[in-house]
Amino acid sequence: MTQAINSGLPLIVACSWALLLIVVEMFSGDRRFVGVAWMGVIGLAVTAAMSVHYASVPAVYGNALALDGYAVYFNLLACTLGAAAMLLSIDYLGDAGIVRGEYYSLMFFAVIGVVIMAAATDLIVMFIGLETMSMAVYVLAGIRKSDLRSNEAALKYFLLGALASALLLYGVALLYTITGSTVLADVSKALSDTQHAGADHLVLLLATGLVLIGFGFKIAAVPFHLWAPDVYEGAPTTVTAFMATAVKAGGFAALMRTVLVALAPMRAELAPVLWGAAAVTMTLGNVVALRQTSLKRMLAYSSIAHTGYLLVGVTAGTNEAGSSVLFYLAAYGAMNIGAFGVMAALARRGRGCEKISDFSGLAQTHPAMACAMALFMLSLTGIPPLGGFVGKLYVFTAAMHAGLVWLVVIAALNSVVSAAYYLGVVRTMYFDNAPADVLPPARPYAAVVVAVAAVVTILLGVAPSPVLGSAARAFSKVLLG
Amino acid sequence: MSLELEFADGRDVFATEDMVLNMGPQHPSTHGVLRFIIRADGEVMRSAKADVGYLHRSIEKIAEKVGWHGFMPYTDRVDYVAAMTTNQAWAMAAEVLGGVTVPRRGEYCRVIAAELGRICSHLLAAGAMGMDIGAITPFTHAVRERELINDLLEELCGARLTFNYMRIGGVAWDLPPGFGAKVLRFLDHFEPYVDELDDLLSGNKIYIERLANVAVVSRERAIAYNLVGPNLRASGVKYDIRKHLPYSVYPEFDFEVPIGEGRHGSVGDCWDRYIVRLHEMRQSARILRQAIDGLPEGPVIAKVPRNYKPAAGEVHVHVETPRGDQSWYVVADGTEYPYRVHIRTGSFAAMAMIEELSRGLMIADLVALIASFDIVAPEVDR
Amino acid sequence: MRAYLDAIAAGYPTVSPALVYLIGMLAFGALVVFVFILPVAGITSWVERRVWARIQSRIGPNRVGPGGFLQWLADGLKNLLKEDVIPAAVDVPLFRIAPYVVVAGFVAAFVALPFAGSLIIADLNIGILYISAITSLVVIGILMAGWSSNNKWSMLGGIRSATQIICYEIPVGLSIFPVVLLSGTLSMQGIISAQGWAPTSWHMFHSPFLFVSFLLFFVGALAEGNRTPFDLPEADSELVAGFATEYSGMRSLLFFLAEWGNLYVIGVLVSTLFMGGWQVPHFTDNGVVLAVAQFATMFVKAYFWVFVAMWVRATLPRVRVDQFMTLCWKYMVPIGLVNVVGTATMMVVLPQGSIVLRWIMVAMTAAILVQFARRVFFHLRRANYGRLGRISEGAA
Amino acid sequence: MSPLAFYPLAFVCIASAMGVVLSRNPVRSALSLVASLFCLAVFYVFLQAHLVAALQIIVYAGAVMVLFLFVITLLNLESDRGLGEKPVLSAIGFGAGAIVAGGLIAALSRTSLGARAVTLVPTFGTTKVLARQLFGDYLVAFELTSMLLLVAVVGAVVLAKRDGSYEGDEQEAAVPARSEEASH
Repeated sequence: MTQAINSGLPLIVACSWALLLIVVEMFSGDRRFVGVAWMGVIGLAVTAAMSVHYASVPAVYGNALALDGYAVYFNLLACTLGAAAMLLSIDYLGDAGIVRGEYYSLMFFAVIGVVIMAAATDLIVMFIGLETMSMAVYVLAGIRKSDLRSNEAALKYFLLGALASALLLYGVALLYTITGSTVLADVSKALSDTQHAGADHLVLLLATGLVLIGFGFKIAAVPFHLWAPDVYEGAPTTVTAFMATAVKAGGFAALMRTVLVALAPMRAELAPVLWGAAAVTMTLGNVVALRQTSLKRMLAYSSIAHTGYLLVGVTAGTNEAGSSVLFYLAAYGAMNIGAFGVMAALARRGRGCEKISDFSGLAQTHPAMACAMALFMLSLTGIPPLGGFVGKLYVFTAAMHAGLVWLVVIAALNSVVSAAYYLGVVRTMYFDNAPADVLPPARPYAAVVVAVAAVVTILLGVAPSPVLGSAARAFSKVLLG
Repeated sequence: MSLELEFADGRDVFATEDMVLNMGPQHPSTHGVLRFIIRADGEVMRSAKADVGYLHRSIEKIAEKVGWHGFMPYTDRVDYVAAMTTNQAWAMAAEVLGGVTVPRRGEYCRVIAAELGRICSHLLAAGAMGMDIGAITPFTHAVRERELINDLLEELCGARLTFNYMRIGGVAWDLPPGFGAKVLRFLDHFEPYVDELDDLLSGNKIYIERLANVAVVSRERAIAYNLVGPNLRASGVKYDIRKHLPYSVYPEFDFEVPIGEGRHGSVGDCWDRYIVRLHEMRQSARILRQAIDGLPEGPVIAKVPRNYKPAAGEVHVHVETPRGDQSWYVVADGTEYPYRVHIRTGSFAAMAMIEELSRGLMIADLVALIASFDIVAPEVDR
Repeated sequence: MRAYLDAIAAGYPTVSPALVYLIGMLAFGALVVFVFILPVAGITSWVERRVWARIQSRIGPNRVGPGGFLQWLADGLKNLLKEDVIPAAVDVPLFRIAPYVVVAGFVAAFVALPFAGSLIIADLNIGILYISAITSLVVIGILMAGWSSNNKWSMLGGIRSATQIICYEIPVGLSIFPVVLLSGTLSMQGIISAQGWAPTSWHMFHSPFLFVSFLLFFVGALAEGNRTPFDLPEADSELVAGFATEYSGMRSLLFFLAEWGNLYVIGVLVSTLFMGGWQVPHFTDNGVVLAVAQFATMFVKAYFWVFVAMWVRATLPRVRVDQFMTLCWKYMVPIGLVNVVGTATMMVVLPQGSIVLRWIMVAMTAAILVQFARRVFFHLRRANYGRLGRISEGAA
Repeated sequence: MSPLAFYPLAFVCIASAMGVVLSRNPVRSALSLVASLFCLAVFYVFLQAHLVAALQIIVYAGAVMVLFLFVITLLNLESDRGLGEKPVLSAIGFGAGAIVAGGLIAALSRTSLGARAVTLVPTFGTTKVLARQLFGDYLVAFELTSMLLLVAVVGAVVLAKRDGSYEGDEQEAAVPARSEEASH
C-alpha cells in the first residue's frame, strides 16, 4: 500500500502543484507572471526529482500506472523541456500580447499529460493522459486571441486532434471487445494466447489501425501531419517549442508502449505499416521543408521528417532501437528547443522574426545567437560530433541490426537532402548582409535557455554514454514488463 | 490545406453577432406604448435605442384650434398619470399672458389637488418599480392606496383620471364640505403606509441588489442631459421648481427637497430614484397638512371672460410635476386661440438618456431603468 | 403496489401474471394522472391565486363554485376549447411537440414519487436520481419551445430557463447527497424509512449540515421550477411570457400544468428527503387506514411547501441573471460541497447521530419560527387597517 | 429483453441517430441526438444498469446536449450557412465513413463475440457495485479524468474570457454604464 502511494506520489504532487499554480496566478499582481513561471519551473523540478526518488518497477493502482524506468526517463525529459519552454516564455509572453497567467498552469498540465502517457500501463489512462496534454496544448496554441493565425492554429489543431482522439478511443474500445481488457499487459497476453481468425482478426486489424492513426496524429506522421505546419506557425513560438519537443516525446512514449508491449503479438502485421509510415514521413517532411521561407514552417516540416527517423527506430522494435529512440528524443528536444529559443529570444512585437530572411547577417549583429543557431541546425542535419548525429547513428545502427537495410538507406538519403535547408539557414546568417533595421538584443532568460540547450547538444554528441545508458536501462524493462 | 477564416461575404468566422431585439411597442414593461431597439450580446445590451412617437396625438397643435378655455381637458391627456399638475401648468401660462390673478383659496385648492395627484403618481411609480423587478405585491398595495386618493379626487371634481379640475383664473369647484377632514384622515392612514412600503420593499435584499449601482447617473451627466424632477434630484442635485422657481402658494409651505444619497450604492442609481419618490410622498403629505390647516376663505376662481383673449406675447412657465420640471412655452397673438404651444416634459429628457445608460446593462436592468425614470409614454410623445 | 398485483394474479391463476402487471400498472398510472396529477395541478393554480389575492389585499377568483374552487376546471375547459394558434414562421413539429415533452418530463417524475408506504408506482432503487434525470426532459422541452417559436423573447426565455435548470441541478444534487449518505440508499421509500414520524428523527434536524442542505434544496428546487425569485424565464416585465409567449390554448395550458404540478413534486421531494415523508405513528394495524393516514400526512407536508413557494412568490422580487448565477456558483455550490464533506465527517465521528443535537436543532427551528410569527403580527398591527374602511365610507 | 421492446426502440434509436447526421437544421440535429441518447438510456435500463441509465440522461440529455442547444440557438445558425457545400468533400466524407462503417459492420457481425456467455451477478448495475469499480479498479482513471475536466475548464475560461488589457478590444474601452462595484 505504501509503495503504491509512493509510486503515485510524483503525479499527485504534480497535480496539486498545478492546482496551486492556478490559484497563485489568480492573485498574482505582476502582469508578466515571472513568479508564476518560476513556480512552475520549481514544480517541474520537484516532480522530476520525486519520480527519480520513487521509481519502482511494478504497476500500481489496479495496473493503471507504472513508475518504471521508462516512465522516469520520459518524466525527466518532459519536465526539463517544459521548464525550458516556461523560461523561454517569461520575456516572450508580454511582448506577444499574452497576459494570461493560466499560460503556465496550462503548460504544467500539458507536462502532466506527458507524464501520465509515459507512465500509463492501461489504455484508458493513457488516453486520459493524451487528452490532458492535448487539451492544454489546444488552448496554448490559441492563447493569443487577438491574432487570427493563432486562432486558426488552435481551431485546426483542436478539430483534427479531437478527431484523432475519437479514432484512438474507438480503436481502444474495439481492442477491449476482442481482448476483454484495457491493461497493456493483459491485452498483450490475450492477443498472444488466443489465435484470432476471420472476422475477429479483421476487427483486431481495424482496432490496431485506429489506435495507430490516433497516435499518428499526435506525432505528426504522414499522412496525419497536415495540421503541423499551420499550427507550428500560428502558435506562439514558445508554445511551438513545447509542442515540437515535449508533446512529440509524449506521443512517442505512448506509441512505443502500446505498439511494443500491448500490440507486440501483432508485430508481423504492424511492421510493414510502420515501415511505410517511416519512409513516407521522413521523405515528405524533408522534401517540403526545402521550399519553405518561414523558419517556423521549415522547422515544422523538419519535425515531421524527424518523426520519420524516430519511426525507423519504432519499426525496428528491438531493445537497442527502443533505447536509441529514447536517446534521439532527448537530443532532438535539446536542439529543437534551442532553435525555437533563438527565435523567441529575438522576436519583438511587430517583427515576427519567423522568416528565414529575418536572420540575414545575424552573425554580424548577434554572433552568439548565430553561433548557437548554427549549432542547432548542424545538429538537426546530423553533423558529427553533435547530439543529432549520435542519435541518428544509434537509431540507424539499431535498424540495420534489425534488418531494415532499405529503410536506413532511405533515411540516410533523407539526411543528405535535409542538409540543404538546414545549412541554408546557416548561410543566411553568416553570408548575407544584415538588414538596415537590426534585430533587438536577445532576451536574458531565453539566452540562458539557448546556451544550456547548446551545451546539452554538444555534450550529447561528445559524451552520449550517460544518457544512452539510462535510456537503455529505461527501455529494457519495458519489454520485459 | 488552409481553413477559410472568412465567409464568402468577408465576415470573420469568429465574430459574434449581436442580437437585435425589439422591446415594444407591445411589451408589458414599457409603461405605455414605447419601443426600444436593443442590440444585445446575450443578456448584456450594447445599446437600447428609444423609438418614440407611438403615442403622438398632436396635443400642442390641437391647442391652436380649441381656444384657451377649451384646451384644458386636453392637458389632462398630456400626462394622464398626474393630470392635475398639467392642468395647473396650462392655467398658469394662460393667466400670466392674460394678467389674471388667482384668488388665494383657488391657489390652495390647486396645491391640494396637485399634491394629491403627485402622491398618486409616485405610488404608481413605486408600485410599478416593484412590479418590473418582479415583486407583484407592492403594486397592488400601492394601487389600493391610490384608489383612496382617486376617491377623494373624484369627490373633488367628478373624475378619477382625467380631472379637468382647474380653470384659467382658479379651479372649477370649491372643495366639497368636509373634504379637508377626509384628506387628513387619509394622510393619517397613508403616512404609516409609506413607512410600511419602505419596510417591505426598499430594504429587501434582492430589491437593493437589483437597483443599487444600476444605471448610475452622475450629477454632471444628469445636468448635461437636462434631467428634471426626481430623476435629477436622485443624482444629488437639489433642484425643485416649487422651491427654486416658486409658483402658486408653495413659498408659504414648509417642506424639504429630498435628494439621492446613494445609501446602497452610488448616488444617482435606480434605487436612489426610487427612494427619492418615496420621500417626496412624505413631503407631499406634509404640504397637504399645511394647506388644509391654512386654507383661506374666499372665492376659488377669478372673474375671467368667457371669450378669453390675452394680449399678444409669449410666456414660459415651469411647473413641478411628478416627473419634474414641465415647462410650457405659449405664444399668444391676441386672438381667442393660442398662436403656439410647446411643452417640454421630464419623461422626454429621461428617454433621451436611456440610450447612453443602457450600454453594458442587462436586459433586466433596462426594465428597472425605465421604471426608475418613471417614464410615462404619453408625456414623451404628447 | 406489487403486492396488490401479486394478490390479484394469485387469485386468477389462468391469467398470466405479466399481463396483470401490465394492465395494473397502466391502470394505476392513468389513475394517478387523471385523478391526482391533473386535479392537483389545477387546484394548486386556484390556491395560488387565492393566496396571492390575500397577500395583495385582493379577493381572487370567487365566482365559479364555492369560493371560486372550480375556477381551475373552468379555465382548463376554456383553454381546451380555444383555438390553438400556430404562428406562421414557427418550426411546426417542434412547436407542437414541445409542451408534450415538458409535461411528459414532469408526469414521469410521479413514477417514483411515494404517496404512502404502499402507494408508489415503482420504488426504483435509484429513485431520487431517476427523478432528477427525468425532469431534465423539461429543459429539452423548454428549449424546444423557446427556439421553435421563432421569437427572440421566447428564445431568451428558453435559454434562461435551461441555464437555470442545469445550473441549479448541481446545488440540488449536492444537497441530496447528505440525505443519501445518511439513508444509505437512493430509493425514495428507503429514504423515508430511514426517518421516523417525529420531527427529531427527520433528516432535516440531523445536524446543521442537513438543515443547510434542506435550505439549499428548497431554494434550488424553486429555481428549477422557475418560481419567484427565480422566475426569470417567464419574467413578464422583461421577456413578455418567456418561452410560452407564442403559445395559446391547450398548449399554453400544458406549460402551466407542468409548472403548478411541479410545485407539488417539489413539495413531495422536500418532505421525502428531509421531513420524514409519509411517516406516521403506527396507531392501527388496519392497512387501509394506515395508508390513508400516510397519504394525508404526505399530502399535508407537501402542500405546506407548495404554500411556502406561493408565499415567496408573492413576496420577493426577481433576481437578475448574473446575480442568479452568482448565487448558484459562488454560494450554493461551495456550501453544498461543505455540507457533503461535513455530513460525511459527522457520520464518521458520530455514526449514530446525536439525539441531543437533534433536539437542539428542533428547538432552534421552533424558536426561529416563533420569532418570525411575532414579527409578522407586529407588522400586521402596525399596518393599522382600521381607518381604511372609514375613509371609503366617507368618500362614498 | 423482449424483442417486442427491443426492435421498436432500436428503430427509434437508429432513426434519430440518422436524423442527427441528415438533418439540415442544427437544432433538429441536436434534438435527434437527445432522442438517440434517451433511447440508449432505455437500453441500459433493459440491461439492468439503472444507475448508468440515469447518469446517461442526467449528463448527456440533461446537461451536455442542453449546452449544445444553447450554443446552436445563440449562434442562430441557419441551415449550414456559408461553410461546406462542396460536393466533392462531402462525397469523400460519406465514402470514407461508409467504408469504415461497412468494414466494422461486416467484421463485428461475424465475430465470435456474440457466442460468448455472459453471466450477470445479482448485484450487477447497482450503485454499490459501480462505486466499487469506479473507486477501486478505475481509481486512477477516475481521478485523472477530473484533472482532465479541470484542464478543459481552465482552457475554456482562458479562451472565452475577454482580457481588455491589449489593444483590439475597443468594446471594452467603452464607458460601462454600471459602476465598477456592480460589475465585479
